[in-house]
Parts: sequence; C-alpha cells; structure tokens
Amino acid sequence: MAGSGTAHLRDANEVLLRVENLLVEFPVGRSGLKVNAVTNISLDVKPGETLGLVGESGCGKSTTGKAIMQLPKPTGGSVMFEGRDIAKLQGEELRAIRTRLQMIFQDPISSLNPRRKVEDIIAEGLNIWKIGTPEQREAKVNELMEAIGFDPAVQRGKRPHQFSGGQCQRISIARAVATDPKLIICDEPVSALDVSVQAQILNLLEDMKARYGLTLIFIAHDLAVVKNISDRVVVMYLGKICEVGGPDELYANPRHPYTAALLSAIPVPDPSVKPSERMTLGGEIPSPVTPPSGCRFRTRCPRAEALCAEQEPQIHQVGADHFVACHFPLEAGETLTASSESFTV
Amino acid sequence: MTWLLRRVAQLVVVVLVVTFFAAILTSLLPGDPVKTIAPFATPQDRARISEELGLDKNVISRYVDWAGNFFTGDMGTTYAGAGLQGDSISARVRESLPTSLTIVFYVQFLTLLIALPLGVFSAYRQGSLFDRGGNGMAFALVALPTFVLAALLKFWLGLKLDWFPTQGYTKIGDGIGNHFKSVAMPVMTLMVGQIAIYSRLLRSDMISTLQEDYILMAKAKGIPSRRILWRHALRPSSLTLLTVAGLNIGALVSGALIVERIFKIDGIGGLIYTAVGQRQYIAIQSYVAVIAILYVVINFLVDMLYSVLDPRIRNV
Amino acid sequence: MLEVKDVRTSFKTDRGLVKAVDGVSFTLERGETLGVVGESGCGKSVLSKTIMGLLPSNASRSGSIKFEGQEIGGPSIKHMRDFWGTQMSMVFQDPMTALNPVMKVGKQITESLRHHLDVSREFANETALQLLSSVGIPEPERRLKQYAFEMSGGMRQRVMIAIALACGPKMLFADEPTTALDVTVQAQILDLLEAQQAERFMAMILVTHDLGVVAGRADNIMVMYAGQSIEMAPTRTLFSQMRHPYTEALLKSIPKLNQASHTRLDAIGGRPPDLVNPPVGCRFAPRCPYAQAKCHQEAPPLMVHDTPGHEYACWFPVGTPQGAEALAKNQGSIGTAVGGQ
Amino acid sequence: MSEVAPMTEASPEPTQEEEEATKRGLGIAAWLAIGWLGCMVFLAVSASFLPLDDPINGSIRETPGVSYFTEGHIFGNDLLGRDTLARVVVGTSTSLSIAALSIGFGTLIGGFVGLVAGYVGGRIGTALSAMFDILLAFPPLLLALTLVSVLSPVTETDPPSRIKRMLVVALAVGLVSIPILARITRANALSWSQREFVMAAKSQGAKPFRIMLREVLPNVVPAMLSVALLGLASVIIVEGGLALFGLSINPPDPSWGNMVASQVDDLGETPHVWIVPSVFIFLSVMSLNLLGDVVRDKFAVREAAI
Repeated sequence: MAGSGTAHLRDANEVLLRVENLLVEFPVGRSGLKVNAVTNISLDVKPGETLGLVGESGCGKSTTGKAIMQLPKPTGGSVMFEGRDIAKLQGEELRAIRTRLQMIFQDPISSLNPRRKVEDIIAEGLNIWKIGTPEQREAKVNELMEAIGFDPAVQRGKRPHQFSGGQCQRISIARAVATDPKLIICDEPVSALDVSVQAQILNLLEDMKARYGLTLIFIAHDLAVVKNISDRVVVMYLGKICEVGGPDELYANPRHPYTAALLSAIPVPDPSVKPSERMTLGGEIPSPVTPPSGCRFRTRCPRAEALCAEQEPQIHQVGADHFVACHFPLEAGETLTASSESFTV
Repeated sequence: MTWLLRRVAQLVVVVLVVTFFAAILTSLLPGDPVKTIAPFATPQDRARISEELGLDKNVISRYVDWAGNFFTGDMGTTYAGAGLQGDSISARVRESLPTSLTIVFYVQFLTLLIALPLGVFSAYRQGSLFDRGGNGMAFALVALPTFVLAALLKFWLGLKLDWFPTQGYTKIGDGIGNHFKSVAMPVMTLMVGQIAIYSRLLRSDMISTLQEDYILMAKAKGIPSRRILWRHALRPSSLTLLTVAGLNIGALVSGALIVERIFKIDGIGGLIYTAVGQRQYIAIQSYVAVIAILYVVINFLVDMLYSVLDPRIRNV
Repeated sequence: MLEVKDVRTSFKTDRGLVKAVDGVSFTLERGETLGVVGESGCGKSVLSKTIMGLLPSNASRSGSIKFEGQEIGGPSIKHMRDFWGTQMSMVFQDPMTALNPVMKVGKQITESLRHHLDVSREFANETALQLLSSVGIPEPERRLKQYAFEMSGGMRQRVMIAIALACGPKMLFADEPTTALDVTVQAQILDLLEAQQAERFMAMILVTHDLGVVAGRADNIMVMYAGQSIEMAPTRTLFSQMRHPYTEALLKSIPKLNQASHTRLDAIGGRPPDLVNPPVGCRFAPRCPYAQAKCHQEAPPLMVHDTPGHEYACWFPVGTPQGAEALAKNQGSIGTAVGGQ
Repeated sequence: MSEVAPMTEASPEPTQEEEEATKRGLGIAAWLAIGWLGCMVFLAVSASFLPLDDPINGSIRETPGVSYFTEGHIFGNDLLGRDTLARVVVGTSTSLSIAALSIGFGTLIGGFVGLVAGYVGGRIGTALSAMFDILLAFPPLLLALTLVSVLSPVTETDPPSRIKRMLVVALAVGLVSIPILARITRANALSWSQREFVMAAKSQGAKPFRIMLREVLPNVVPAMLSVALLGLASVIIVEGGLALFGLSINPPDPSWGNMVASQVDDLGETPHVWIVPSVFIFLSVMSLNLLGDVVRDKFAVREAAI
C-alpha cells in the first residue's frame, strides 16, 4: 500500500470524526531511528456507523485508535471531532472531550484496576465529572450493570478478579458507555476471548450501540469478526491504508492484493476448501523502522512491478463506496494467483 | 564501542557527583573544624590552618581543588597540626585497601562457590526436605545482624575454643596459615548472610525459569535434567543475582566497617571512621571517592557480564 | 501406532483437584493427523502434555498410553527421555517463550542431535543447516548464530519446528502452533507442518481452538469440552453430520466470512464449568439448548451411533429426531435451558 | 437486551469461608512473629510503667555481674550492677521508636518520590532514579554514621538529650532508607502505570493526581508495606552498627545496639549482657522479615489469581 490520499473521505458535515493525514512515530531507543507506526492515515466515521479497522500485527491499527484518543498525542495530522481538531487541544480542554470519546481495551484483565470494586470502576467517569447527583449516578450504574447482564445487587461490590475474562470485558463496556459518549474506540475487544464468549461480546456491543446510540471504531485482526460488526471496513498494512469499503462488497471483491491474500489465508471451517489450493502469501511484514519505498506491500506482493517501488499509490475509487490504494488493483471477481516462494524476503 | 564510551563517561559522572555530595556533607559537619583539629591554637594559627585547609574558600572551589589533585593521583595529606606534615592519604589507602579488598574477595568467592549449587539444587528439588530446611536456615541467618554474628563467632570460636585469633590481620606474606586464620572469622561473618541471600535469590529465579516453556521444550527434546539445569536454566536465572551482587558492594563495605571494628582490623572502614571523627575533610572525600570508584567499576563489570549472559542486552 | 485409553490427568491446586483431562481415548496411525479442538481450559493442551509425559510435578495421570505397542503411560521419566525427540516431539504455542532466549538457535538444534544420535559437532552443524533450509529459513548459516529475539515470529516458529524434527520423530504434537502468529504467517506455518508431516510420514496431533485450522488439514477431529472428548469423527463426517450440540454451537458462534455484515451470532451462554466440581450428568447440559432433565442427571457415554468411526456423547444429538424434539420442547417452554437460544 | 446471557455460572470467586481460610492460612510461624512483635510493642509502650529496676544507675547493694536467673535479676546484671532485664526493656522502646520513626519518615518521602518518578516517568523519572542509584552507591552504614555526626556531634560538651538523640538517629537512618524505598516504589509504580486501566482512567479524563492516588497507589501499597517491614528490620540492625561506633543514642541510655556494643571488646566478661539483647534483635528482625515475606506472598497470590 498501500498508500496515502483522502479520496475515501466523505462530506465533513456528515461525519462525526474525521482524521486527516494522521502520523505517529516512536523513537527507537537512543539510536535516532524511529518507528513509522502510522503514516498519513485518513479516515472518517458517520454518526451511528461502525468503522472496522483490520490488519495484521504491526499494521498500526491499535496505534491509530490510541492516537485518535490522544493517548499519546499523534506526531502529526488532524483529528476533527465534533467540529474541533482535538489533536490541537491541551490540558483541560482535552480532558473535557474525554466524556464524549471513550475506549475499550484488548486485555479485559489489565484494563480493570484489581483493587477497585465493579461499581466504582463503572462510575469512574461519572465521579470524575460529577455528572448528576449521587443518587442519579447510583441509578445509572445499576442501569448499566443490568444492561451488561449483571445483577447489581449481587455483583456491584465485587472486584475484577472475581470475574471471567468475558465478564471483565462487559464491565469495560459499561465503563465506556457510562458518560454517554458519542464515539467508542474498541481496541481488539474480543481478541483475548474464547470463540463462544467472543460471540456474546459482539452481540452485546451491537445491543449497546442500538440502545445508547453509539458510533464505534472497531479494531481487530480477525477479518470475519470485523465483517460481522462493521458498516465500513478499512484494511491496513504497515502503517498505511490499503483498501476501504463496505464489508459485503469488500470481502466479495477485494481489489487490493493484500486484502485478497489476507482473505485467502484465513482458515475456513469447511473441509471442502483445501488449504493447498489457496494462495499463501510469502515472507513476513517488514520492519516499520525501515519500511519499503513506494508501496509498502510491494516486497510481498505477487503483482509488484518497478513502479511500485518508485511511487506510492494514492487511494482512488474503484466502486460505489469502494476505494483502493494500489497501482495494479485486481478486477472485481479476479482471484489472486502466485507462488509464494518467489516473494520470500 | 560508543556503548563503552558512554559507560566510561557515566562512570566519571557518578564519581564526581558522589564525591561532590561527600564534599557538601563534610562541609556541613557542625562545629569549627579548626577547633577540633587544634583546640589550643591562637587566632593567628587558626587563620593559617583555615587557609592551609582551604576552609576560607567556598565548598565548590575547595572541591575543584581536591578533584584536580585526586584525578592526578594525589589524594593529599591528613592534617596533623599547624605547619606539621600530615600523613599521605594515598599511602594510608595503599596500606588499608588491600586488606579490605582481600576480605571482600574471599567473601564473594566463597559465597558464590557455596550459594550457586545450593540455589540450583533447592530449586530443582523444590519443596523437598532439603529445600525447606535450607529455606528456614536462610531465614534465620539473614536475621542475624553482622555485629551479633561477629560477636558470637569471636566469643565462641575465638575466646571459648581459641581456634582463631580474636583480633588483627596477618598479611599473606607473613605466613599463609596465620593469614587464613586471621581472616577466617571476619570472612565467615560476612559470608553467612550473603550465602543465604544469594542462594534464595537464585532459587526463586531458578524456579520461575524452570516453569518457562523453553525448559519444557528442552525436556521434550530429551535432554538430561543435569544439562537442563546448568546449561539451559542457570544462565537466564542468574541475572537478578548478578545485579544484586553489584548493588551489594555498599552493604559489603558496611559489613566490612563492622567486622573491621569488632576484629580490630585496619581496613578502609576504620580509616573512614577515624577520618569522620577527626573532621579530616580531604581524607573523607578521598576515601569516599575510592569507594565510589570501586562501586562504579564493579557495577560496570557486572553490566559487562550481564551482557555476556544475556544477549538481548547487547543489541539494545 | 499411538493408542490412548481412558487417560485422566488431574492437578492438585489450593482449590482442590482440577480434573483437566477426564477419560479420553483415541488411536492414531502413522501419517495421520488428529485435530484436537476446544476452547481454553478444555484440557486439549494438557492432553498432549499428558501423552508426552511432560506434566508438572503437581499433576497425576492414569490410563493407558501405548506407543507402537509399548506402554508409556507409566511414571518413569528416565525411559521417556529416550522417546522425547527421537520418537515423539512437540511444537509449542509461543515460539518466543519456547526458545531459550540466551542460547544461540544453532546450539538449540544441535544439542538434541548430539545427545541422542551421538554425532560429531560438524555433522550436527551440517544437519542443522539442512533442517533450517528444509523449514524454509533463508540464509541458514547466518540464522544458526542468531538468538531467538533477533528473529520474527514466523522465523522463530520455523526454528522450533526444525528443533522438533531434528531427531526424526515418528510423531509430532503441535500445540496451538499458530495462535501467536498473524494470519498470513499462520498459513505458511500450517503449510510447512503439513508438508513435513507428509514427507516424513509422521503422525501428528494438531491442537487448536480454531475449527478452521483443522478443517482442511486433519484426517480426524476430536472436540473436547471440560476435559472430555465429546465428539470424534473423520473431518468430513464431523462437518457434514455434527451430532453434539457443543460442536454445533462452537461452529455457529464463529462469525463467517460469507455471512452478511451484522448477522446476529449464536453465542453460547454462560461459560465452561469449574473443573474442580464439574456438573453431574452431561457437562455441557447447563449451557445446552437441547438439554433435558436426563442430561442433568446422567452423563451420556461416548460411543459410535450411526456412522462407523463417528463417536459422540449425547442423549439428544443434533440432526436426529430425538434432538429435534428436545430442541422444540425447550423452545416451547422457556426456562429449562440457559443461554444461546 | 434479552440476548445477554445471564451470569449464572459458578464464578470462581472466593466465598466467605475461603477468604477466611486465606486469613487463617498465615501459618504458625507468621502468628508467632506477630505474637513476638506484639510483645515487643507492649514492652516498648509500657517500659516506663513496668516495675523495673533503674536501667541507668546501678545500685551499690547489688553484686555486679551476676549471670542469668539470679534472684531478682532474671537476665542477670552488668558490671555496674544494672539489671539486664530493665535495660533491655527500655532498650526495646528506644530501638523500636527509632525503627518506627525512621521507616515512617522514609516510607512517606521515599514512597511519594518513588510514586511520582514511576508514574510520571520520562526524564523526571530517569533523573530521580539516577539520583537513587547514586545515593545507593554510598555504603548505608557509612552514610548513617556521617549523618548522625553531622546532625548531632558527639564532641559537644553537654550531650544532647535522649529524645533529641533518638530523633537524630531516626532521621539519619530514615534518610538512608529513602532511596531504597523510593526505588522499590518506583519500580512497582512504573509497572502498574503501564497497565491498561491507567490508560482507561486517562481516557475517562482523570487528572494525574487522581490516577496516582486512586489507580496506582493502592496497587503499590502491598509492595511498599512489605519493604517497610523489611526496612524496620534493617533499621534495627543499622542502629546496632551505629552503636558500635558510639553513634547511636548516648550511653548510659540503653538501646539494643548499645547493650551489645558496650560489651564488644569484652565479650567473655559478662556474656549475658550482650547475648540477651542479641536474642531480642534476632527474634525481632526475623519476625519482621517473615511478615514482610508474608505480605509480599499474599500480594503475589492475589496478582496471580486475576
């Protein structure tokens, strides 16, 4: 890609959040080198929409989520939320935006303080901002606990270690929803959970979204999970966007070779699909410290040509709500074929 | 190489900071130092003493003077009285430091010799009678303060049984047998607590290493237990031990101070103590500098060893 | 080649005896792959460690494990040492933690060669080189002198496979070999395992939580729940005629690529039982949409019912008249069953 | 919302009984340690009310230097005819007061600095921890010796009162303990600060002070407590070391260390005079070490249970 560009962004008046040219870099030790975690990413979310961010480890999807939250602040770019660029806000002003913008974390256990009671964890935001009277806060906690399937009378005084991973993730969700936020960033919320529990949490997220009128950014590495919950999907690779589109169209007709390879690599629970007949991508993700020139995917791409090393592809439209950043995108319905060996790094 | 340079620079900075700190501390010593040194001097004499000691200057310029001398190898002289030639501090250090270092070396060497197998074996046989017995014993021994243990040994082995001389130090050149006899009790005193600490430390790190997947992996390869213990588990388990051993220098000097006091050995500990009592500014600063250099050098060596033992450190 | 009969493993803990594996039997032939599927805590990883004899000291095992006719279920570690590496070996879940961080990769490969086969240093090095290239590692000479932390996740897993294969085992345990890896790398590693297995004609037990991983690669699949094997069948049979409600629920709760976005998932309610005090009767009954009174009282035996080679343990199997009736009854009268409607 | 599965499963939470079991599970050794320390605290508090002989001035009517279990002197007396029991009890109150004062002081300052260094991190954290490291380069006993002689010189003609001297010793030892406590607190605060719940609190809009106090501190307290208990033990030992150089409280006022130190050049004369306080020191240090370990283990188990 994977490339830059803003062709996929929608009218600024329709969207709740608009991120433009987001840049996040981390220094590597004292060497003076830097990790190009996220390079010039642009994306937007409409109110009520769920935006899925998907990619393999090191693609920068979690970093993007945290940068939107300003935890820590991005190196560059703008994050327009409710009409203001929150990347420019500091101190109190930034703190004040926190009630409107929330996050759910990957590790359900690490994200809850083991020494605090469930009710205090859920009420944390309400208490910080002194929202409502103590009675109203109490009622809100009760309501939230019921919403996540807890019995407030029995479970409010318990501490996180008394719950399973799935239950802890429910508590996280309740905490995030407590201050009536507009947007919630879900950073791999189901990756640490078993499949059966994962389904419970996905269902709960859909329910909470409907009940509280939420907008979600859903980050995950599991393509099927992202497809299930999203209204629009962004595929990332090595700190860049590859492809953007509606889930049904994007999964049926992937245009970016990486998306296609990713889809074909997923093990399908169907014995009639022989893995050997599918296309396997060679090599591994290059280091984000020294990313390849031009298109960052070119070192593993079966379709790569000289142009890909020289020029970074720009995001362009290939269908109704379908955008891709590739010099040589696949045609709709075309399948990717190539032997993996020749592209081993 | 840049890594080495950085470490050396760090070394110099730490020594400077520590000695400067010592300078401030000694200048805070209350009471007129001149009065302590020469109680019956005339006011003129006092003024001269002040000047000779550099007390008329402020702390910083006094420190700069001292540092200039120290780093060119001249530690200055003790102050004996107006116009009198004091003893060379360097000579005193040369006299006393080897004694202290010899004792500390014996202690560290014997401790590791005993603590390593003890730690490895009790981790391997975790929960066995040997392990639990060792645990209990280590607990009791750690609770025995150096001065109590020294007093007990001196009382029992020295006075009652008369095995070892109760005081003094014999140089190795003055008879090997007497040398060992003279250091036996001081070394024993300092060793006991160290063995307990080191072997328990190694044990607990070893136990957590033995639960690692790579130990299971080695086992699944069919490697014999002995080889797994010594070749696979010991190295990654010894890192905490190493760090603690480095940090322990301060504690060892403290221990040496006590042991040298109880067994009446003229080591660096005794020197420092006398110098503090007599307000020998320059001497105190020089002794502290010597100890700081020792500490920093030893920790430097520990770091080197660390990176030998753990390749992950080298590339950072 | 491998015959496992009624194997049980339990751990002594502060809370009581955890029965991690509770009566599992199966057989495995050379060249075959058995996929063991289940959620975390179902005992699937403990099972392979039990067969290997690699349990920690607070565990005890019973039952019979025969390898090429020889009983290896006994307590002796000494004779297992000759089996480990040469007869059976294991690929662990996380290559980062399963490779010694302070030992060069080459040394970790040659070590077992030198120990088991008593070969010269040169020969061992030569063999290690060949092994590394056979598992698809470029520049093997350079890699031999590296440490695990200097490699990527996929490379590490390849190294671990090379170590496992070093002494030519007849049987390979792959314990969640790709869980720690990215999808594209996962596919590479699974392909590699499959290729090596075919080339060396090994038996393989592939343990995973992902039905997708075993669907195209295992000959037989065993589904485990709460320490027990609850359904076992040839792969195609299992997917085409799954009988146990848990197998069905597990498959249904996974979001599929070919489903439309926002398809409601059939979650399994509740969570797996406590292995210290498992429920009486069928262990899945408290979460099962088919469960009847009988299920809560009497544990169903694991046995062959209709198709040969297809065993399952259920009173009201999916896709049978009894099952349909039970489900209808539960959906009519709300309340007996808990969880995923 | 009906889709949400009810939480009916047997949760692995400890029941009332189990929680009591963990309390009971301290073990005999820990209870003995608590018992011993309880006795010590009792002796320390009630030293001035107990019907004891004069610990400072011997009586000329007594035979000096009698050994254990002599009538009227269960632990004998010394060459000046002073009752060892009386001296060791008064010594208990001195030694324990010094220990409690210095560790209280050290924990407060060291804990605060360590918490800030660990949570804030970055340059400030690095600078602070470099400072602790440098302070640790000083042999602790040497530092304490120097500090005591700085703060309360022995050479003055009129010796400072017992209380003043005690405060000085406590302050000096407390200062020495700061870097150790700060280091441990920092290390713990650092690792807890990297947990996601701290980021969650930030994303809720909590201010740094609130996060430090509510999220980080409660998790660091067990480690601090454990170190403080071990610290109490080492203060008792350091006091003895100071006494050896005449820098603990001034004789003839007794402390445990003073009693041992006064005999150290003459161990054979009246051994009970130094052995009795040695036993007190030994048992107290062992008890404190044991409790420190127990606290740390309980804490570790809780961590692991999550």
